[in-house]
Amino acid sequence: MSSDSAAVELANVEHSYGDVTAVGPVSLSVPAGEFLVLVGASGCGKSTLLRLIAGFEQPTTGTVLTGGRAPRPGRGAGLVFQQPRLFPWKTVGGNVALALRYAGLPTDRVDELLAGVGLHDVAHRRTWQISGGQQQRVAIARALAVDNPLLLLDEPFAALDALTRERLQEDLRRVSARTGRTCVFVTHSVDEAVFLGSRVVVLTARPGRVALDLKVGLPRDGLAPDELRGLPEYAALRSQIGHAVREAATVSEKAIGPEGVPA
Amino acid sequence: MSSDSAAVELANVEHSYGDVTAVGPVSLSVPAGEFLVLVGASGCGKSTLLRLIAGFEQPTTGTVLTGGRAPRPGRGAGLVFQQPRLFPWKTVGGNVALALRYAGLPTDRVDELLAGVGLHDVAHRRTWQISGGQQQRVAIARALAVDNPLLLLDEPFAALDALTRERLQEDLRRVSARTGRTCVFVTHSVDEAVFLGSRVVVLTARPGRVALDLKVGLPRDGLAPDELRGLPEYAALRSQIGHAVREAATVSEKAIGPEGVPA
Amino acid sequence: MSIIAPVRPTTEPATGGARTARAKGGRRRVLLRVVALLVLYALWEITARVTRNPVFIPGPGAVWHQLIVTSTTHDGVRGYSGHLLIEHLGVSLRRILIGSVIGVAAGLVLGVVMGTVGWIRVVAEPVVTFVRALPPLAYFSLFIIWFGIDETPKLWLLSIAALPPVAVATAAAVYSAPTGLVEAARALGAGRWQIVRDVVLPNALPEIFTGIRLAVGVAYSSVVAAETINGVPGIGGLIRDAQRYSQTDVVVLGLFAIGLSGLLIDALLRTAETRLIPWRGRS
Amino acid sequence: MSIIAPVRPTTEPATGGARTARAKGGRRRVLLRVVALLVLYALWEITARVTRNPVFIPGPGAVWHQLIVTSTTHDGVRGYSGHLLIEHLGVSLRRILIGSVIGVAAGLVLGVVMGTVGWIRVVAEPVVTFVRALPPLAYFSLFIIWFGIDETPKLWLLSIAALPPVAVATAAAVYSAPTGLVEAARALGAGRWQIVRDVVLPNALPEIFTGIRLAVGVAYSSVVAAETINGVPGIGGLIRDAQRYSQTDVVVLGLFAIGLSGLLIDALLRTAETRLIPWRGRS
Amino acid sequence: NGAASGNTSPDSKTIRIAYQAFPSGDLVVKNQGLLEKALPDYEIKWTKFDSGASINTAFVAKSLDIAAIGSSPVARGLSAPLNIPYQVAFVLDVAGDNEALVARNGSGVTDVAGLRGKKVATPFASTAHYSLLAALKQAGVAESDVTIVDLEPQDILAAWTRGDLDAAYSWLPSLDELKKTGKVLISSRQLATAGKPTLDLGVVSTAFASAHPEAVDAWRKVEAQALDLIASDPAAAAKSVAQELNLTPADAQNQLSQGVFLKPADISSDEWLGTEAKVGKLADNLVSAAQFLKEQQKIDAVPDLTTVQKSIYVKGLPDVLG
Ligand SMILES: Nc1ncnc2c1ncn2[C@@H]1O[C@H](COP(=O)(O)OP(=O)(O)OP(=O)(O)O)[C@@H](O)[C@H]1O
Ligand SMILES: Nc1ncnc2c1ncn2[C@@H]1O[C@H](COP(=O)(O)OP(=O)(O)OP(=O)(O)O)[C@@H](O)[C@H]1O
Ligand SMILES: [Mg+2]
Ligand SMILES: [Mg+2]
Repeated sequence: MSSDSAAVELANVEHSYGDVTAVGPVSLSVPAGEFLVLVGASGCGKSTLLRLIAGFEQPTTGTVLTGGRAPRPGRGAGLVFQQPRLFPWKTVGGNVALALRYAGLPTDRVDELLAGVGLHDVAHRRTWQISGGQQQRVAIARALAVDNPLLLLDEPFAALDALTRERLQEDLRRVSARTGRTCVFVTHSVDEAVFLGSRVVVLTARPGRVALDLKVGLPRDGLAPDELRGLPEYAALRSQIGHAVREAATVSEKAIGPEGVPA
Repeated sequence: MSSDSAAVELANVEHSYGDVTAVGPVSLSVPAGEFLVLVGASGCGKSTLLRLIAGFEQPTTGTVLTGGRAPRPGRGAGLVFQQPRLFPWKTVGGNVALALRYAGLPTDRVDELLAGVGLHDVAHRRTWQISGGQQQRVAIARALAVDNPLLLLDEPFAALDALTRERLQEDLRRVSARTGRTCVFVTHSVDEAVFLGSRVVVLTARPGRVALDLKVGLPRDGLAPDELRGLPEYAALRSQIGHAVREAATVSEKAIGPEGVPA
Repeated sequence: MSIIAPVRPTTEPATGGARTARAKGGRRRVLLRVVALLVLYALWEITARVTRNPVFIPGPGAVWHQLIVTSTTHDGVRGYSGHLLIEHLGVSLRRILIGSVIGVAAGLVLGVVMGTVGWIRVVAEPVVTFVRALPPLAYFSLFIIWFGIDETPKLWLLSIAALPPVAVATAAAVYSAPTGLVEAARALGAGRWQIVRDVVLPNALPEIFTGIRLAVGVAYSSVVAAETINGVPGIGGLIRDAQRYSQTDVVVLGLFAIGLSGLLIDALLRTAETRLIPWRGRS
Repeated sequence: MSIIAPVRPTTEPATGGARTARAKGGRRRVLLRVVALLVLYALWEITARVTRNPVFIPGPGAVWHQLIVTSTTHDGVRGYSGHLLIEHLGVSLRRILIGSVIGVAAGLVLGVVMGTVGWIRVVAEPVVTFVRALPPLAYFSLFIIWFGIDETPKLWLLSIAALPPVAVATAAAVYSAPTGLVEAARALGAGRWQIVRDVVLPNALPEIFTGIRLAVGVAYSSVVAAETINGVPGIGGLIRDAQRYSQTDVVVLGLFAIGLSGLLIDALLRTAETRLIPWRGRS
Repeated sequence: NGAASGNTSPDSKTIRIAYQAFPSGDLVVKNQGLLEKALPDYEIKWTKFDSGASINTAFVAKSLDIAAIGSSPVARGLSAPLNIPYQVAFVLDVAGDNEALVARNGSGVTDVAGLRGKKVATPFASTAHYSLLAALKQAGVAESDVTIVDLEPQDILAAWTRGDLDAAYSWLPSLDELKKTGKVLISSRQLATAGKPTLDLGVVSTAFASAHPEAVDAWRKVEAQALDLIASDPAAAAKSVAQELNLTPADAQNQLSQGVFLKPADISSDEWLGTEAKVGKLADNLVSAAQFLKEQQKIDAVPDLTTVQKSIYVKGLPDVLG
């Protein structure tokens, strides 16, 4: 499974918080340019996995590599946390500008970046003067401000309405395809997983292990989103993954070997 | 539209934050026992509307009444905020116990309440030692700890996986049907809206006004969730509401009269 | 709402109703303060009359008279000890100001460094705790020996008095920087000092301001100690002189000068605080 | 991680690696402190030798000698001024303790009330600011008139010195209670005092602790001022006496006694703080 | 600043003088600018101190050249460990009725011996403290039989009014207040007669005296001039003192009248400084004060008489004051 050029490489990674094992041994190799979607029950360890890849947690056992090296926060990976985590002492625009400043980029693209997530006329507002979904979008704009080769997104669209969500999904898919970025994307929406992912990994309940690892071989080029969703393979994948998620969530810790879901 | 026995009564309610009008004039009457679902674009004013009903905001114009009186926070309404808002100085169990204590109830039901939202063995944990979805569920358990005649829920299931979400949806629907509580429920999921709501209100983009007000007349009794979702009326309602949401989100402020979406 | 969550002028732009409410609140505030002042004044006047011993409790009239005497040139004598009251106050304020600025700046640096750099905290924390327990009156004579009798020892004393509140408050606030936001900054690629500048310090700002307000207060209340030696002109020297001759009315006048100017400075600091920290209560 | 987000023992249970790291950290800490102590000691010894003026800087030997002299009965004289060093210290610690407890308690109440009840804040805040700017040395004579020359005026002085840090820090923290959590409590049906108890106070706890630590420090550093009057036995009285006779070695000894016991109390407070506030940095 | 540098080079034309707020010729000199007139080339810096201890400290810090200071602190300054290099060059005044031991009416104390078991207050380390202990010794009362409380004069007044004290050894102006409700048991004038005088002295740093002898002469002359003025025109002297002490001239004159101000010529008598040929009894007085401090364990060792005699600046006496 492993490859030297992998953007993200997890080898037998396990992570425990004290005596709570959050992520069971997981081995995953994400080639550069892949759009990996992680799906799994609430509390199964998705965020922990993302934090491991971002370098915020050290694996209890096993090794994590990004771009062949031990991950360090802020080096080569953009991260959207599950919570917006905006700085209240900065305006909305100031939050985005900060990301640009850290990357040494000019800060005049703030409005453009905010417009990219559907936000207009809020750059001067305080972070508590915008709605929950708007905060989430500011966090996305902040993480996307800089072109990192790796993007880690933890349920970024959870607080968005269907329309906005679809637009941003489409944007994200287009951008990542065009620039060849690697994405690791956590979601609870099976539809989103199929629509976005070039590969979908379903995790078991805590401690999260790989229950299903599926390449999504949908023909994407030139298809409008609605056309894509209309494909029969699309529906098939949806139901397959949906099924796997339900299965995996109920799999008990014991019943599952290190290799994945039993046949 | 108004009735004396309405659990929630909004008459020409408008709310502005400074010069930002968040909620356009809205008039709504929610009879006791109704399960009202609010749907609308991100930033259209759903949370503001809920806060008005909860009594945390005063309408700039118009009046809000719950149970015939001006709403006061903590009096007769359970509220799930969009963010979990757990008290970090209390354990998970302590957060739930607090709700019971304020209501003068014995605090031995904490474990039961947590189990009701699918949480086991976390009562002793600190609030930052559980996952995002788990935090959200603690907030739900806290709000449901006391039997209030009115329940206000702001995207309570947004951070949950499909399985957990469906279970809690089912529980909520059953509980509210059995006890005859009034619910106002905000969601971005059209499916959730149709599944839960006895009435679905679609709001326009900011300032939020009523774009569609639809009674959901699905035959619920005795149907399993999957059966319900299999009904042809279900699919029809889904697509009707989905359509309305897309429409409403793009309706410009000017094009809409105080009476709702133009024919 | 009025009780627990007070009106925050800068954060929530007013609705029509709220605006009048605030104007009313302002008027009510002034009224309350005026009433409180009058009550205090009456209490004072009554106590003074009942005690009838101007050495113990001089009446308002006597203090007022001294205000005039010490602010003018009478019988060829300028004010008190050759300086007008305002000059005494000015000299002391200058000392307090310089001492506070030095103390606050040093405390800030020390607090940030102690809060962020592990080994410095380990070494410096006990030293700071040790020093802030020491009574200025005890080590002031050492200052005299080291720095002479002019401005230097006074400024040292005031600086050292002003340092601990800022250092301790800053270090505590910096040490408990919000993990979530620090992580967010790191994820954006912030370096160590960028994190300090953009997350840790802004987050600590409310506590730092509390520290500064306390520091200025401590500097104020140390001014008499600082001016025990060669303290004239200076309001502390004036008070001590007056004390020695039981001129209680002058002492009380000096106390008023100190207290009122202290009030003024604190009001300035609070205004700055409200301006600089619109996110108070929002993090 | 070690720099910005220090290890938090109670919040993140250790993994195998972290545990040894912490033990190492503990040893490193002790080592650092010992090295720092040795460096300070060497500096002192060298300065003392270079200066060669025991009035300027008494050497460690002289201070050590005084420790023995003041802790024993020599030539029929018990310690210093008829009391052993430990007795002087004990009497003063008792005063500091009582004064701090009263001051902290009063400051806490005042701070909470000022932070929550609007009209009390409007009236009390200027009074507190006024009072905390006043130099104790200036108004101490009034205390004698009111409370005599025994324990009472000393305890009053120490209490008044200890009050402002707690009151100001508490009021500031209470005033900036997190809107989100206050609303959450209100939504659950909490009454006014339940909100104070369950949200406002826990949230203010870190700042209150900072205030308490500062308050104890201020009480400490006021002990000489408090013991200017009838201060023997008492470590402040001892220092004053020694000062007037230029017995610098005794002064330094007294300073050590104060500083070291202050360190000890602060360490206790910090331990309590870590225990009581596991959520530091998490709100 | 000048703390460490000292002021010893002959071409440095600055004199740093410490004065205290007790009524004396020193204040007249300062108020009327006598020294400034006598030494127009010099820059003269007057600094007010409120205790002999802090003046000693300032001398240690090399921040002073000339000071007005009580005999008790001088005894300390001349003894180990301080060994301050200064010399006594003038007697400003001798404590008279302006320092006294007063028993509060109602305390039942009528003489010094009656103080046994009573509470007596005095500012520690002051001349009054010295006088109190001398008075007790004279009356055969052991120090341990009396509760001696350390209070500043203004605080004595406060505690007195409350009735917390039975007696107090204090000085003007609070002494006047005490006398109103009390009885004088003994005054410093009586103790002086009995051989235990307390004085206010003028001291000059040795370095300054050797570098600027002419300035010291000028200073002694103007101090003598002030003493003459106090004797010849008390009202004029009182006016100056009043301005310095923020008092009314009447108050100042009353206070001046209670002190003992020597005639300039007497200062060089054997009773006080003496002459170049024979140092006066002041040296013995200082030694006995040091002995007393040694008994109190406040100093390490008593300097011997010859050392103290060397610390009496008699250069040019008696002619300078003549
Ligand atoms: N304090 C405030 N000051 C100014 N504008 C505000 C404030 N709070 C909210 N708004 C604005 O009011 C509008 C409605 O906000 P609200 O939180 O009700 O949206 P929402 O429908 O809940 O959105 P979401 O689905 O993203 O949570 C938004 O456009 C928001 O930017
Ligand atoms: N600090 C901690 N201490 C102990 N247990 C923790 C801690 N943080 C997380 N956990 C536990 O580890 C498991 C994985 O958490 P994680 O946040 O990775 O879940 P998740 O898959 O992101 O869930 P969600 O979908 O709800 O966000 C959860 O069961 C959680 O309770
Ligand atoms: Mg998560
Ligand atoms: Mg919302």
